[in-house]
Amino acid sequence: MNERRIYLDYAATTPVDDRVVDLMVSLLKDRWGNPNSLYQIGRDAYTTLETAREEFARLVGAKHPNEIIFTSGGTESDNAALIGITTRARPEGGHVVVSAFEHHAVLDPAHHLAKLGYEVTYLPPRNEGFVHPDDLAAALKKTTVLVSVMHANNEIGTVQPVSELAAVAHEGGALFHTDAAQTLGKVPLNLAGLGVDAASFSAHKVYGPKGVGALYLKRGTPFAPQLRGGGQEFKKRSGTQNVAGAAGFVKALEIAVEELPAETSRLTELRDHVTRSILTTIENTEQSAMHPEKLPNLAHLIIKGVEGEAMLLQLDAKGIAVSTGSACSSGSLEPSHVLLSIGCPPELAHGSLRISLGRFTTVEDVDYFLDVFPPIVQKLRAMSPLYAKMFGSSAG
Amino acid sequence: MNERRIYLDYAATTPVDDRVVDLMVSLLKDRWGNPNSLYQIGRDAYTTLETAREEFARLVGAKHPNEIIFTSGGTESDNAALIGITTRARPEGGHVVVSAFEHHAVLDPAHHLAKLGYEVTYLPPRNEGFVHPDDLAAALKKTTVLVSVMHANNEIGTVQPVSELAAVAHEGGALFHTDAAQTLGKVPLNLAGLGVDAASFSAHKVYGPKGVGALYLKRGTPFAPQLRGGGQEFKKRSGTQNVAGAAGFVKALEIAVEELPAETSRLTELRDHVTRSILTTIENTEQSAMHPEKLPNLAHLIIKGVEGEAMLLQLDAKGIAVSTGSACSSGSLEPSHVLLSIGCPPELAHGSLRISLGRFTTVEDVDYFLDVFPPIVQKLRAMSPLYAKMFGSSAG
Amino acid sequence: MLYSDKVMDHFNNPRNVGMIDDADGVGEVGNPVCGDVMKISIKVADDIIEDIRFQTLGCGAAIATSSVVTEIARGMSLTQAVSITKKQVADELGGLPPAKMHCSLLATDGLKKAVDDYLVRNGRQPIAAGTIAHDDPDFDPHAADYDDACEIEND
Amino acid sequence: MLYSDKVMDHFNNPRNVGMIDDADGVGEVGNPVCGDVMKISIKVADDIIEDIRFQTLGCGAAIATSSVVTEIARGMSLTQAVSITKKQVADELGGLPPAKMHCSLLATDGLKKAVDDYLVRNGRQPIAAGTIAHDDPDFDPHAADYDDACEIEND
Ligand SMILES: Cc1ncc(COP(=O)(O)O)c(C=O)c1O
Ligand SMILES: Cc1ncc(COP(=O)(O)O)c(C=O)c1O
Repeated sequence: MNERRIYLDYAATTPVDDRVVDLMVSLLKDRWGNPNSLYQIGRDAYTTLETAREEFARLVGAKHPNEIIFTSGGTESDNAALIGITTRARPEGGHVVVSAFEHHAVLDPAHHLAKLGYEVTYLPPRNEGFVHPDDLAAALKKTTVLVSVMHANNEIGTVQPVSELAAVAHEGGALFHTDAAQTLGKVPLNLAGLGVDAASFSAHKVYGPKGVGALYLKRGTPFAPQLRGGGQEFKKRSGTQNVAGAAGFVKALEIAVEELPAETSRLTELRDHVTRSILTTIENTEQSAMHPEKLPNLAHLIIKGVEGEAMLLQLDAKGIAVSTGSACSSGSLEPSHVLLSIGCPPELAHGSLRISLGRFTTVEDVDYFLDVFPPIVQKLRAMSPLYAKMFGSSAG
Repeated sequence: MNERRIYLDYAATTPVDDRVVDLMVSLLKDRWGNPNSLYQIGRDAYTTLETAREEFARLVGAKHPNEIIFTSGGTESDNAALIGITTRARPEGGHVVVSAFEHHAVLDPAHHLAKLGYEVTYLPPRNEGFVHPDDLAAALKKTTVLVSVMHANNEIGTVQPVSELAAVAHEGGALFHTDAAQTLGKVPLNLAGLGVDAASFSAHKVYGPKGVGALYLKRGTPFAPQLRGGGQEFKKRSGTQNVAGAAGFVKALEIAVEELPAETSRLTELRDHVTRSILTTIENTEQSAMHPEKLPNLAHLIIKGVEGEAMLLQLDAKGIAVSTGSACSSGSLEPSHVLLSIGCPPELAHGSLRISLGRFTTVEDVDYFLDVFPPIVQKLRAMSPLYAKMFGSSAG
Repeated sequence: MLYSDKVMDHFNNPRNVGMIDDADGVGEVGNPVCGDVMKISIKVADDIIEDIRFQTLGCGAAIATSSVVTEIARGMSLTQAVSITKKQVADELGGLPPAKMHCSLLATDGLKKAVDDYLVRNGRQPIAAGTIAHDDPDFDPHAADYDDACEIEND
Repeated sequence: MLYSDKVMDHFNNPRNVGMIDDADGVGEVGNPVCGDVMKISIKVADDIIEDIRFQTLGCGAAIATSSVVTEIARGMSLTQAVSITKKQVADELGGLPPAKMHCSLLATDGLKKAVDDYLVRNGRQPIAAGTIAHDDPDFDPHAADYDDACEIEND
C-alpha cells in the first residue's frame, strides 16, 4: 500500500479546516438550542446563527443579512433559485436561459421547469469556455424570466463575465442567478457590485462542512420557497437550521477571504507549473479551455487516447486523488456535458483530467504527481487498441 | 442572572450527545472526502456513509439499506414524501389525506399540492388526540393517492395507530407516509412491520446534529426527487452527502435504541410526576389529550387564563426551558393548530404548556420546575384582566 | 426572535400593574381568542393623566408594551396620550420583533379607549373615536403589515 | 461506487495484455466516442482457445472485465467461449457496480467477435452472430438496465 496521500481534487470537495472543526465542536456542545425557541438556550443559538448570517452577508457583499438564506448545500440553493424564482415571477409560464455547461444542480431543475411547461434555452458557451454577453443578448426573449450562468465552471475552471451577463439579462427584463459554488473564497466577490439577483454557495468547497450552503436572494427578488413548513429562514426556507454548520461555513469563508490574496498567487503559480509540465512532458495533451479568466487553483487537460477513470485509478494506486470531470458526475457514463458544450469531441472528453489545488497542496505534492503521471499515461496508451493508430505515434 | 439551566424542551431539539460529537469530529477530520469520488479518500467517505445507511436500515427495520435516503432534516423528508410520492404516483391529479394536526412540514406541502390541483382532506383527529382508522376509511376516495399521518404528534405527544391506518390506506389503494420525527429513538420502530410506504426522520430530535434527516422509501414506492442534480442518493435526492452528519445521526440513533427500554420507564415516571403535580397543585389546569398511547417523555397541559409565551419567559427567567406549542411555530401568533384540531378552544390553546423530558433530565430538575412554576402562574393570573371573571376564583 | 433588554425588563418588572378602584376612565381591548386582552384605568385631573394602571393577559410584548405605555402616558395631557403611536412605543422599548408590532397597537388602543371613556363619562366628545384599530370589526391585528421580511409570501 | 478487490487487482495487473501477432481471430468492439474500445485476439487449435490477448481503452471495469474474460476463456472450446455471460464475468470479479455492468458485455462481445472472425476466416458458419449486442445499431450500452436502484427514474 502506498502511504503517501496527495489530494488534488479540491474542486470536488475540501478537507474541513481545523479551525472550522473546532468552532463546530464548540457549537455542537454549547449552542445546540433550537434558534426558533424563545428561551435563553434558543436565543443563544439564534444569536450565533444571526451573527453568522451578518458576517456572511458582509463577506459576500450582500446589502442585508436577510438576503442570505442558509440551505443544505449548493444543490438545494441552485434548485431553489431556479424553481423558486421562475415559478414565482411568472407562474403563467415563460422562458428560462441557462448556460449549457451549468452544474447538474442547475440543469436538472431547468429540465424540470421544461416539464412544467417553461421554455428553456441551454445557451452554448464559446469554445474558449465562457458565455459571451452577446450570445446571451441574442437568446433573450420578451418572456425570459430568469437567466442562470455559473460564476466559474466547476470542471474547466473558467470564470464567466457575470457582471456583464447580469446587465444584459436585466436590460432584457430578466432576473439573473449565478451558481458561485466554485468562486466563493477563491475570487473576490461583491454580490451587490456584480448586480446579480440570486447566487448559490456551498460550504464544502471552502473548507467548511458538507450539507451546508447558502442562497443569496437580493431584496425584492420574487421567490417561492421550495422547502415548506415552519418557515424558519424568513419564510423562504423551512427546517430547523443547522446552526453549527452555518457558523462553520461562515468561519471557513472568513479564513478563505483572509487568505485569498496570498493563496491566489501561490496557487496560480503551482497550477501553471502543473499545466506547463504536462503539456511539455506528455505528447498529445492540450488545455481544454483557453478563456484567460480562470480559477487560480484548477488545471484542466485533455490527455488524448486515454480514458479518464483509468488514469484516475492508476493515480489513486499511487496515492494521488484527481478528477476526470466533475466528481458529482462520476458514476455517469456520458462524456462530460461541459466539455461537449465547448466543442470538445467525445473521444477526447473521455480523456479529460482535472487537477485542482488548495490550501494544503505543496510544491512537493505537485512534483510527486508530475513524476508519477507520465508513466501512467504511457502504460495506458500502450494498452489501448487505438492509440498508435489514431495519434500517429507510439504510446508515450 | 440565574445560573441554573434546566432544559425541558427535548421535543423541540436535543443536545448533541458527546459520543455523537466525538464521532463527528473524527469524521470531519478524517472522512471529509466526497463519497462520490472514486479514489481512496472518496471511497473511505463512501464506506462510512454506506455503513451508516446499513445500520440505520437495520435499526428502523427497513428491508434494504437503499430504502434509506439521507436528507437535510425532517422538513425536507416530509416535503419530499408528500410532493415526491403524490406527483409521481398520480401526475394527473388525485386526492391526498393528511391529518389536521400534522407538523407544518407536512401541512404546507399539502397546501402546495392543493395549489397544484390535488384535492386535499385535512382529517380531524378525535378529541382524545388520535386519528381513528374508521375516520380515515371514511375519508378515502377512489382517487386517494397518499395518506400521511404522523407517528406521534410533536405537540401533545399522542402516538397514532399507524399500523392500522396504513392498512386502511392500503385497502383503499392509497400509499401511506408517516412523519416519525418524534418517535424515533423513543418508541420501538419496525418500518417493515408497520407497513408504511414512507417515513420521515430528523436527527436533532434524537441527540444528533441539526440539518440531518432521513427519508424511508419502501422499495417500489413511486417517487419523484425534489432536489435535482447529481443524483447522489440513489437518484432520489441530489447534493453532496453530509457524511459526518449522517454517521452522527446513526450513532445517535444507536445510542437511543440501546437506551430505549430503560429510558422509557425512567421518563414515563418523571413525566407522570410532572403531570400529576401540576394538575393537583395548580387549579384550572388540565391535560390536553386523553389518548392513552403517548410519548414517554412529554407532558402537555392547559393552564387556563394564562398566555403561553408569558409563562415561557417567566420560566426562562428562572433558567427553565419549556415550550408552548411546537417550537417551530413560535413567532406565529395563531393558537396552535394541533390544539384546535382536538377541539381545544383558542382561548385555552393560548395557555398550553409542553414539558418534554430527555436523557439529561433529572428528578432534581423536575422538582425545581415544579417548585418554581405555581407562583409564576399565580403572578400572571393576578395580572390578567380576565382571570377572576372567567374562571370564577382568585388567581392561583 | 429576540426581545430587547428593555422589553424583558418591562416584562419581568412591569410598572403600574393593577386597577385603579375609583378610575375616571377605563379601556379594555383585545380578545382572549386572540390570546391578548388589556385593560387600562386612568385617573384624570385638569385633562392630565395623574395615575394609570394596567392589567394584561398576553405575551411578553403585550405585557411590556402595556407597561411602557403607562409610563409614557403618566403626566401627559389627554390629547397627547391619544396620539402616542405604536412606533413610539416600540422605539421606547428599543424595538420589537416584527411579528410583535401589533402588541404596541393593543396598548395604545387600550389607552385611547380609557381616555374616551373618561370624556364620554364627563359628557364630552370622544377624541380618539374612529382611530381605534380594535374597534374596526374587520381589523385583524395578526394580519397587519408587521413583517417587513414578508414582502414575499410563503406559498 | 466501489470496485471489488478483484476488479482492482485485474485493473492494476491486467492478465494477457497485448496482441497476438499471428492471431487466428480478432474481435474489436466499442467506440471511442463512448470511451471504451476493446480488441481481443485469439489463437485456436482444435476449436480450443490456446492463447488469448486483449487491448482495451476504457475505464477500470472495462480493463478488468477484459482481463478476466481472457482468463476465463483460455483453454475453453469455441462454443463454451461464446456462451460466457456478463453475469459470469461479473461474478468472477466479485461483482461490478451497477453502472458498470455494461462493461462485462463489452468484453464478452469482443470475445464472440474474435471467435466468429476465426470461424469465418476458416470458411465456417459464425456461431455468435446475432447475439452480439454491440452489432445491433440500436444498442446503447449506457441505457442498459444496469441500475437496479433505478426502477424509479429521476425526472
Ligand atoms: C458549480 C457547482 N454547483 C453546485 C454544486 C453542488 O453543491 P453541493 O455539493 O453542496 O450540493 C457543486 C459541487 O458539487 C458545484 O461545483
Ligand atoms: C413531527 C415533526 N416533523 C417534522 C419536524 C421538522 O424537522 P426538522 O426540524 O429536522 O426540519 C419536526 C421538528 O421540528 C417535528 O417535530
